[in-house]
Amino acid sequence: MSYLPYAVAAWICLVGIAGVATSKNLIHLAVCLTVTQSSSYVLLLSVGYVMHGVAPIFLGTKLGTPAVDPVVQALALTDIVVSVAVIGLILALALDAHRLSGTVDPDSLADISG
Amino acid sequence: MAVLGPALLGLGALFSWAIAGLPAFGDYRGPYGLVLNRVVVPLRHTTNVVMGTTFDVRGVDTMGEEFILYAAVIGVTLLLRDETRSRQAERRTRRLPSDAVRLLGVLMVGGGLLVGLWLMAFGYVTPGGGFQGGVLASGAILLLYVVGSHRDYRPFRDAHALDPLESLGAGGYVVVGLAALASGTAFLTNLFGLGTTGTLLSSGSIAVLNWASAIAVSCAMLLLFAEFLETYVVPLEPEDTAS
Amino acid sequence: MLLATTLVPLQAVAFGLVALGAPVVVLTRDPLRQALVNGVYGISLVCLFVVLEAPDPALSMLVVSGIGYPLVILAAIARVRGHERRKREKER
Amino acid sequence: MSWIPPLLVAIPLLAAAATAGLDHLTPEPVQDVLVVAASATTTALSFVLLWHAESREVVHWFGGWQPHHGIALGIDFAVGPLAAGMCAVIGIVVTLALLYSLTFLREAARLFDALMLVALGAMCGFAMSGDLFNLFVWLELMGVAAYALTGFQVERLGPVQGAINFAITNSLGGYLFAVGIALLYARTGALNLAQIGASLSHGTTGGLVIVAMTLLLCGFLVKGAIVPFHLWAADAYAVAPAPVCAVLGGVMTDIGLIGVARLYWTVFALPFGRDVGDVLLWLGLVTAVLAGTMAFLQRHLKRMLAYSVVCHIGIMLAGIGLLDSVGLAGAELMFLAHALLTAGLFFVAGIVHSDHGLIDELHLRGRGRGCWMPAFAWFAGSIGLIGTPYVGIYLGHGLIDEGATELGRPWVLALLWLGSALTGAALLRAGARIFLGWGDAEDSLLGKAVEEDPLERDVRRPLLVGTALVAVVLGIAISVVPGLGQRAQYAAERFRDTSGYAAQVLHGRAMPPPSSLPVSILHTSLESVLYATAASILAVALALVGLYRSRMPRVVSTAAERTLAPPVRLLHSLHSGVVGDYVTWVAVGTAVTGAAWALLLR
Repeated sequence: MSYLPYAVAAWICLVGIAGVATSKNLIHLAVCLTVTQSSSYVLLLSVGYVMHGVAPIFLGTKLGTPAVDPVVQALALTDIVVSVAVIGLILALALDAHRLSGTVDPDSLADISG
Repeated sequence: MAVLGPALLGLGALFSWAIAGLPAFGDYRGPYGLVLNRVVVPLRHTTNVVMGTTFDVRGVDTMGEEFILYAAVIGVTLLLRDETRSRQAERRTRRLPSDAVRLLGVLMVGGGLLVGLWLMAFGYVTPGGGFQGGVLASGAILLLYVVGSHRDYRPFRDAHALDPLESLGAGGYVVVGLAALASGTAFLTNLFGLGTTGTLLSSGSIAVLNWASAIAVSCAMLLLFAEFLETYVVPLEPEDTAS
Repeated sequence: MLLATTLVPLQAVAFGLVALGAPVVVLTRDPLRQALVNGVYGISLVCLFVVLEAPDPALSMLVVSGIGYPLVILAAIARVRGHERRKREKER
Repeated sequence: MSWIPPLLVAIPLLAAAATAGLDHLTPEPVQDVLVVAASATTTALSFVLLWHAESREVVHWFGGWQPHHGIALGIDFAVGPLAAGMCAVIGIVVTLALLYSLTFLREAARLFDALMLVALGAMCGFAMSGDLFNLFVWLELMGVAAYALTGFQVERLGPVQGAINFAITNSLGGYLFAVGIALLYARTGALNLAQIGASLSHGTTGGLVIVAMTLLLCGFLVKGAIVPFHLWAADAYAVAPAPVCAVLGGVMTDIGLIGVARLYWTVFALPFGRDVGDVLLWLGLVTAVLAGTMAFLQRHLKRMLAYSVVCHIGIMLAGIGLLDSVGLAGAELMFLAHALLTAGLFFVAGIVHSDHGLIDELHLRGRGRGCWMPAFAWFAGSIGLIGTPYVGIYLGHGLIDEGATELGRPWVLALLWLGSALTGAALLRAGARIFLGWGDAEDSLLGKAVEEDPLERDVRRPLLVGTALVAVVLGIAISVVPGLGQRAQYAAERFRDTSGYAAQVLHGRAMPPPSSLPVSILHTSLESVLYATAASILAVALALVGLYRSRMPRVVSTAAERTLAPPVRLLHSLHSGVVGDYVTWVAVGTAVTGAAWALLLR
């Protein structure tokens, strides 16, 4: 267990990159990009976890009880917002590309636009 | 590309080398998080340390985050402006769903809005906050469009009402920061009375910033959806889902 | 304590689900199906965040993968197909 | 004076919110004034900040969360002369670009202006931030703004496709950066750069830190368009509107290098030594030569300028990679000159494009006869970018030479000057073809013709020409501004003072104020003068060869054809425009760089 979480995060990252590199459809590619990014949340939350710790919300639980790291959770929140923003932009661009060229396949896009 | 495989293998090797150096899972030694867990509640009277971190200790990160969303919405509006123009002409008004569906939808809208507002309101006391609540609320409002007829959705489509509100949210965040600066303290210093821990009247500016971002996020998501959801009927039709 | 001891296997399961989910999402090439699979993957992430004692990220992952992603992705797919249908109609 | 740094971010962002929110509500002129005023104010404030940062580091802790016992709680902006100077240049270029676009882009102007202002705020924040994750936030913010600006002309496929490649590769770089943050945080439990550096300075480093450094620096190198992460740049800059190109190529690409330098000297300087720099130096050299060659092989004006940007970024990275004050100072001065000159050249390209509706060098042959002002701006800018003695980038380049010779690496000079000679040759060739009508009408080496997209605009030409001239003249003058060289060196000294920075940030111990700096033109070594002259001559010669290849004796020309054609075809084919390949190259580059550091540092 002690290193599994990090391995999972690394695995997700590699899988996502492979998906992005081999994708033949910009919508599919955008989703693969979010998968790649999800590795960073998993890694962040894993490194911030404290064994037997509670969530860092001290309503009821009294101060000083061992809790997990709040910082990584704050970072993960920002990261998630970033992913929404980026997927929105890429999908909008994909729609434009489709309107102009009738395809969402990056390869044939490159051929058309030269 | 033949080099992709080797490259990924190389990356994987690097990752595993790094993982070997990480502390074992569950044995986080801080100091950053541990210190915050100890000081944020007494100093800021917010029981949710994560929100205290997001909106106060690392508040400027969140300001950047709001503007990332803001810029993305502007960008999407910019990029889809031709789409929208070309589409004004041939917009099909869709047949209304059955009353049962609409009733269910209305109930869901109500529920969604309620939960969304609750998440916004209690964000700095219990889990939740401006972003989560904002997305949920915007989603709920969108249901109006799905269940209602096309007209219900119009006010959100032509965004003249939403743009200023979104800007108010995003700009408000900056203004709160500037207010602190103007009062001779550091940017985004927590100004207002901290109130009693664990109630809605706690945590000073955190509450204000939370609401600012709630407004910004709700409007941003609505605008984002509005840009994309021009005619969101097509996949519901059988011959498409079949293909 | 009891909670903590029961938590560890739960975490292992959650990590396993996520690790399995990612390649499935990537390998689902049809965007519409992928959108659905991605939703499931998002839910598995939510479960993971919950067992990692991170309710706030779990909530925002929930709303994002339940509302944010699906709406934009499905709308994008819908429009792409709309374009294609209109092209077909023009050809006829 | 610690109240200025947050304003450099707050003013542009607030103005962006105002201008986008008040769209439809306030009249156009008011909006234009608001936008330009906000940008100009930011610039002015950054000069004030520069004035104060000269004497002591200006540190601002957001929310008043001061560090306790060397543990940083909040986020800080720690501004030395270098960071403040960067903000000033960024402000100037963005202001000029906004003025330029007053008439150049009327359609959807409000959204355009808002995004430009967001980019300005993000870049200033990036230059000043002292917190690792905060750097990531500003990086993503400027990226999100830039992707949309690149795809601005949505009625053409080219811009959309360029924006797609730009967005995907840069987002991927950002995610690698995020993973790096998580690794470093797991190790040190800190996000403040000074604190991370302090906690890495004792104890063994090992693989974790090396890999984290690889991911973080490669994240920046993607933004900085360093070979092999550079492939997106040509696609994006070739298609974005001219003012956007000026901002992206002039300052936003170079920002990545500031990130590299900041991370190295705050975090990785203590645990690792020279070897980090050697890898950066080599990356820079390869980039300079390869991009210079690519620039020479372009016929699309903006694509040519894009490669010239990449080439000079490579030279700057080499300067940083020398890891000494002279090299870093050289990189700073090059950044100043290069930003302004590149902006000016992109402005001229935009003028030519809107005059003739053409952007292809060969199509434009002779079209520019008689429009002297743009011609002057173009040639002056090109010469400034070659670095003829005491013109444009010369001073910075000369300092980099000095650093290289001090370190006993004289061969670096030859490669760097070769790069800028190639770039200059390309620019001079294009100028001579367009504005003087010299040269052949066809050239097989330059690849296939660009399909033109005329932009029908009623531009206020004097304004465009004026901004272009201002940018170029400022850029040309950089090398002869009295005292600038010494101040750049002092700024570099301060920037490299890791322990001083940490003491200032974490414990509030101010650095000793500088002894008064001389106000005189810095003189460079004789060999830089020789190299620079040689480079200029070589550039002119190559330009003439490019123009009149057909008139060379047949034997020579055919031999040259036969030898050059295959590598040229290879180069063209590598820059395929397929985003999958670009992503693959990002992965390859990261893996290779990481492997190199792994071998050198462990």
